[in-house]
Amino acid sequence: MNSLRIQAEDFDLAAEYQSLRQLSLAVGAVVTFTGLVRDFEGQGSIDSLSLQHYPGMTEKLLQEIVDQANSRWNLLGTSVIHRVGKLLPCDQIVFVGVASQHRADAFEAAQFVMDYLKTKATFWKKVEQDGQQYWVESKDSDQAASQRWANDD
Amino acid sequence: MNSLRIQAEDFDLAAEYQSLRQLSLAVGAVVTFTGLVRDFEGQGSIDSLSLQHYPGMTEKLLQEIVDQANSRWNLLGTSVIHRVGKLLPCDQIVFVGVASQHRADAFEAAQFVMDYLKTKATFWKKVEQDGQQYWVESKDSDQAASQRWANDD
Amino acid sequence: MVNLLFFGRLGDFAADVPASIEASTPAQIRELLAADFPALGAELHEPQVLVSVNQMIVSWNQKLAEGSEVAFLPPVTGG
Amino acid sequence: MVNLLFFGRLGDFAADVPASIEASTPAQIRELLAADFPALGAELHEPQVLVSVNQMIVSWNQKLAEGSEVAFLPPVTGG
Repeated sequence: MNSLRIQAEDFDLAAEYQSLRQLSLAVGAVVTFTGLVRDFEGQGSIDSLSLQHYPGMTEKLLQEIVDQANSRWNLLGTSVIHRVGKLLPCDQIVFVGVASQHRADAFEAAQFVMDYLKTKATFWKKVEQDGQQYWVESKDSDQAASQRWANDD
Repeated sequence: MNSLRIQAEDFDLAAEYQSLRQLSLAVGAVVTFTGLVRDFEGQGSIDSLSLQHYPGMTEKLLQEIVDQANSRWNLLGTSVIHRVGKLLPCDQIVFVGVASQHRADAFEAAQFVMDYLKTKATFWKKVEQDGQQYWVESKDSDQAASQRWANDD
Repeated sequence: MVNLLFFGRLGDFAADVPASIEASTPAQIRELLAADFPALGAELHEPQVLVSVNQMIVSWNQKLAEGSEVAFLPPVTGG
Repeated sequence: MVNLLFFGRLGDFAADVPASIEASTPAQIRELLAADFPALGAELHEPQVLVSVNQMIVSWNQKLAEGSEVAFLPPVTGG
């Protein structure tokens, strides 16, 4: 099972977890990652975060990322949800869930998908803070995290 | 927040996740790991798994593991639950949840805690299958996974 | 004619840009836009900006077919 | 006297072992038990078996204080 969704609505981690857990008797490990809107360190707290994406292209890229994860690790199921639109502090932004027989596969695949989401998928973030709006720049640490997997090949 | 529990009762992943998520405005990432009783590959499906532990010593070891994780990574909260007693296929065995600002901390700390739980904490597993009982041997791959963190120092 | 899309911060500079344009490569589109919209032109010349045609990242010299969807993409920040 | 605990597969071999014993080191306990319970003795000599005193892993030659809790631990398999 591979489930990919880009949506404005919030998501329910518990429901995603139960789907992954119940995929088969062979599931021994489920790893979930959830990203949340947080205060931006050193810049005070934000008012909102607006997520834009490139419809069509984003879905294609997410599918590629998940296909790559499935070819690199022994997975029983993946679920990826990325929200778009206007989000507030503490809102859920992104969910990645992976089910596998053994824990190393689930941990590594979830990290891989997140690293790629951060650096390869066509999302852009605009922050509103104190009446000002600015676009978030991508971080060098995210580029480095993504590069790590390329070096493994 | 560091929460450590050894219990016979089942646990609710959603409740653990919500506690971690709401720890502070700074939480940007929550990683959860759940281990489940699965069919043992190549040996058919099991009837039950009985988990024994060394009360007192186990709690001390878990506390040490979580303290080490907190000293190695920048964490906002951890939650560890390990069940004991008799479990059936598909039952939840173990939960590790970690909240942090950045995703790498949460991913690595959750993996570290699981690797140590597998190899250092005083739990033993007995399988019942086709009317036979046998103790589970520890796996070389788990020893290797745990050793990895020592090499990082 | 090819259709134009601008994402992220590029969208802020492209409010008055026509939805489609006559051009044979993305590089030519960039030059045509820079003439009429200098601020957007400067942004498009940033080395991190990528261009896609029909949702595939391509080089700036890619030949464009009639009706293609050409998108200008600043560095992404998902997750 | 020290108190004895056996975990995991060792428990299956220790059903008839007394709950406490007079001894000055874990190694001596092992020898005393091996004399009366040879199958348990063989298990305790497996190199992966660890011994703890008052919930700390120690060497087999650790001196034992009166009333200590001595536990014999086969390889753990948590998680």
